[in-house]
Amino acid sequence: MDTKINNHLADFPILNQEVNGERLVYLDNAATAQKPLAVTESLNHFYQTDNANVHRGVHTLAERATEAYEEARDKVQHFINAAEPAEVIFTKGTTDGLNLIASTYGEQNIIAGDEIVISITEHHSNLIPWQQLAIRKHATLKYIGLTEDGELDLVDAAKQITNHTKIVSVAHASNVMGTINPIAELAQLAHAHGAIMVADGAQAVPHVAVDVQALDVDFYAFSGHKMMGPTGIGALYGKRELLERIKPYQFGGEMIDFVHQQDSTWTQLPWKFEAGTQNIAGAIGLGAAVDYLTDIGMNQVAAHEQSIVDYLLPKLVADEDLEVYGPHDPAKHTGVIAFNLKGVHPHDVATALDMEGVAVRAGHHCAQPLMAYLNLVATARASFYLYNTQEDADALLAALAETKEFFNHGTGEVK
Amino acid sequence: MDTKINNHLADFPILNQEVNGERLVYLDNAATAQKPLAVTESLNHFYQTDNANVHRGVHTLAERATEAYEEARDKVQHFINAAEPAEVIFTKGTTDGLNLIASTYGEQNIIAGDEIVISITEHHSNLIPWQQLAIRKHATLKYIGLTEDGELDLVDAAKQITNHTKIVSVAHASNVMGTINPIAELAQLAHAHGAIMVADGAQAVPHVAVDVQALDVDFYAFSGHKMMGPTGIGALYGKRELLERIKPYQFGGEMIDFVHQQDSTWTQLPWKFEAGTQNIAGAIGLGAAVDYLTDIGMNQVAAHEQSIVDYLLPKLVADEDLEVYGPHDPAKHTGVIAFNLKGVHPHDVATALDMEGVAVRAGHHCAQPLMAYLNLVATARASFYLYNTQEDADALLAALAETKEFFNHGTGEVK
Amino acid sequence: MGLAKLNSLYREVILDHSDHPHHKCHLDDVSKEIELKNPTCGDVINLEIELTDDDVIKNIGFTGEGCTISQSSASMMTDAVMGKSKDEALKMAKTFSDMVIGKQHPQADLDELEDAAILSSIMSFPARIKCATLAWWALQRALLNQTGTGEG
Amino acid sequence: MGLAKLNSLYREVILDHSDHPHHKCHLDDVSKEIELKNPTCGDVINLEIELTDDDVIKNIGFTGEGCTISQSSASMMTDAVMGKSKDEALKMAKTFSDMVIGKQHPQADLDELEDAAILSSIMSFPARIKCATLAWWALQRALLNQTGTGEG
Ligand SMILES: Cc1ncc(COP(=O)(O)O)c(C=O)c1O
Ligand SMILES: Cc1ncc(COP(=O)(O)O)c(C=O)c1O
Repeated sequence: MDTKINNHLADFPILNQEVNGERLVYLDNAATAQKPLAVTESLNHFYQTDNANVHRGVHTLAERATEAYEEARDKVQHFINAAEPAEVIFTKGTTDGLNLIASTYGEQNIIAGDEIVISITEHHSNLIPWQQLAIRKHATLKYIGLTEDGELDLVDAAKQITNHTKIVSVAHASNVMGTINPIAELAQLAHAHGAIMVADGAQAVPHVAVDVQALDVDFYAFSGHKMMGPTGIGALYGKRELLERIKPYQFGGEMIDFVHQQDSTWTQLPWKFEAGTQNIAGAIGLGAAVDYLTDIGMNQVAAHEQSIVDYLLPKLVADEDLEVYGPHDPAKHTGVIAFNLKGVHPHDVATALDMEGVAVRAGHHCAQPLMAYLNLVATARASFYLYNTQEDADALLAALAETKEFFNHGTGEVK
Repeated sequence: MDTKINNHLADFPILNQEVNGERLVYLDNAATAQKPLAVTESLNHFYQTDNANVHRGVHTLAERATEAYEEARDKVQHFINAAEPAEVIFTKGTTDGLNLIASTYGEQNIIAGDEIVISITEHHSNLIPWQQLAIRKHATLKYIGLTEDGELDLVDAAKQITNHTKIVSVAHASNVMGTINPIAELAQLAHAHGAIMVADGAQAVPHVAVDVQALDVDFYAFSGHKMMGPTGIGALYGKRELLERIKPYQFGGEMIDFVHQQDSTWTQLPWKFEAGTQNIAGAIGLGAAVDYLTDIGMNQVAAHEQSIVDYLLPKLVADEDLEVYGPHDPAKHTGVIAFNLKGVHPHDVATALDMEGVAVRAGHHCAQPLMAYLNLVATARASFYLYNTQEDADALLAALAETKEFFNHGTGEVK
Repeated sequence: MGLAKLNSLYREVILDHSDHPHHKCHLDDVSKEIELKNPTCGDVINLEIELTDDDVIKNIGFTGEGCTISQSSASMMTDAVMGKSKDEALKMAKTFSDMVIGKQHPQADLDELEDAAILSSIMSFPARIKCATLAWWALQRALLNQTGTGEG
Repeated sequence: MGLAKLNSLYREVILDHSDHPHHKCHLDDVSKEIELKNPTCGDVINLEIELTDDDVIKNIGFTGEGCTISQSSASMMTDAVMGKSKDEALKMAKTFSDMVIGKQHPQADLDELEDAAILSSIMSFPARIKCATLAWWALQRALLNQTGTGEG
């Protein structure tokens, strides 16, 4: 474990608590991340010194709030290397961003007979918007499958993506399989067939350096709360040329130029897509999270998580009582590890681990079609972030051993 | 001024600052309200002790977060007297809520030839969603006009609302005219003609006791940030029977029961309308704001604001250099006061007041059709809340006098 | 050691029911039948009920898969309602639903639930309450001729 | 007294231009014309330009309404660009846009702007920058044959 990262533990007071009498070991980061003091302090600072509504105000607080809000946009722009701030739209989160694209670009461009291609690993948020769009438009929703290894099957992708394909939308990182998907290759495939490439970056932006221009994606959505920002904020990247062409998603204050009784005109990017009062403090908090991550360095963050995976994954894979999903090669695996303890339902596993202070998730992880594809009902999932340590991995291993003991070999009172 | 309210000033550290060397007098509450410490502390508490994603989690933090989130919903339910928590949907704000209704109920129910009736005072957020819906559906958007006094004209309303009318949507309180609209009467009119009644509560919920069942509205939208809650959170009330009937607005995690590759089913209310990770901390902060307001009592809040209006409005009306919009009778006027200083552009007025520490808004207040109707380009607007005092009103009067002096009678160097 | 606390939830009788569930079978004569899924965790229960002419539960069986809690709850439920009238069974379902969220009931009502009463311990594990209620929900909906929905 | 600070923005020359704007008129011969609105505040400017055959601004006039800053800026702009070539005028518009957001320019460029250079004081009033730039935007868009949009 590198000391630089461990020095950051003090920034997360929430981790310094006991649950059920045990040290909290928070391994549910794929669901949401904890927030460093820098983020909560940025919220406090905003609310206690600058709070005002943005853009239309002439007074000092409004000017300060506007500046802070637009500065947050610039930070996000640089973090994902968008060409300009106007290509960054603040949203409520990944789900909001993906729905925005499906309801605007999708609604305007998909016609009967068109194909939309996603992967079988998609989170419901990058699945149902396309599925419902396909139903509305009598288009076809197609799925890219997986290799034996649990990785996205590029050979299948090349089959599924055809000249009828208008939209390809795939997660940059899977929230179940622990894989990073080859978005740049998919984008090339999509573009070669005249389709646009959308990426769901919910599980990628918090953990690896993302460069939307290098990936050559047309749209890219992600959430603030998974990257240590506040809840209720996220961002949607879109290429200017596409954003210019699509119609607004919501209508209201701030997104207009002129409103007449029977018609209106829309203002310029990015505000055309930001109707009504936005999550101003949330955006500023997201900016603080970006600063925090940038300060550490995304390569450092990724390396730290990799070091935990390198340590933990082989131990989990070696345990015959465990089924571990996704690639078994640590080099191909992110800090999201789905598994099952044979003979014990994942909900029981999660409850047992919680008794040991270890917080993991159990369920279908909003990926029911993937569960069906893998012939599973549910799995447990441990997911790591920069504040997790090797001790946390050890705590998981120890708690799993106890859980096995409890359910399989008796508790002193059963079986 | 009642001391109970003034005792609360200490809860708003932001007000204890100087801008441009003068005491900050924040009179831009119709744009957004300041947050008491109880609200920022509830955010800090959540992020530093309970932060987790809600609903699907088995572990302790997830349980605590879920409980806090749903408790916030209960608080909002009681605050507006909804029949049950399932009728309260968390949104990003008023604009989000109104767009939701227009895009679901509106999209499903409006057909060519139908009428949608709004008022000429509507904020763009309660105007453009209906206008664009009408354009899409070849329906007719009709406007209820004002009386001489600046109040909503109920006689005209009775003319505009006909048997072709399917939706009536009007602000409960105007963000320009300083009027409370007769929503219960309009709802009766609407229902008598088989239309539904939607109310935009953005300017009402923060300032007066609202009872959605007594008003008999079908939908009611409002924002957290204008009632001292965080940004990025709001609520939409809907009658269960209607909410059951309408399709989801966004698709993604949490709002489903079963997802298959080619189709999905939706979960029950209210979660059917809450796709993806919501603004969890925002909802909890809104709950804290509700507690804060409930603690003081909405009647007390309204009475306090009324006392300021009673004091200030006659003085403004009496000033021949000022044009004051909306009713001149203080009993009919809320704490939102739009005015112009004759011969000086409102932007210049706002800049001048800001130099005196007095924060007001200047512009069209997201109500361009109202401006056109009143034959105005823009106005200044002072808006009061529970932490404002008579001293603040005096500060506005003094700063206005100075502004007049500066622009009209020379500054020592001009004219 | 944290797991000791698990004993408060996973009592012997609960683990026993889940390891050796009672009435986990299909019936020959089925008057009421329902499939109910808990969308949160994917658990599914198929419930079959044979009623007499005067609406007494003559036989009951369940199939499906799920966690320890949902399996043992289904097992205990079938034990408890066997031979009860429809109205009695509905009342028991109500008692159970109330019990697990901490609402008070007369001891006599709880006694009716037999082994199932032990699941009152689920109260301390709010995230698991749905696992415990799935079978009782299925019973209620089947008896009232409602269809299966996601709500487990 | 806070208003004293207003003198840093509303200098004599600015108030003078807004009270007695120069070139606030319609032209007989119009080569380029544009109507531009600032949607934020509702200000509107109509700009008419008469160009010679070799693209020199022979005459220029504006009408419309707005705040002190936008009116005086328009007045000062028309003064400054009268008699300038199209390219010179476009360069001045660029200088002005840069100046008000604090970007450095050689003194010679600023001198070109004449009275308009005084509006560099607008930098301290970020919310008013749009008021100052509206006229220069209109000039630029008109000379480049762009249509009026909301961006003021
Ligand atoms: C009457 C009215 N309706 C709607 C809104 C829009 O609210 P929000 O910007 O919070 O969505 C506002 C606030 O500006 C308002 O005053
Ligand atoms: C891969 C993936 N996509 C989308 C989402 C949805 O993100 P949010 O709930 O923040 O909208 C998630 C988070 O659960 C995710 O893991």
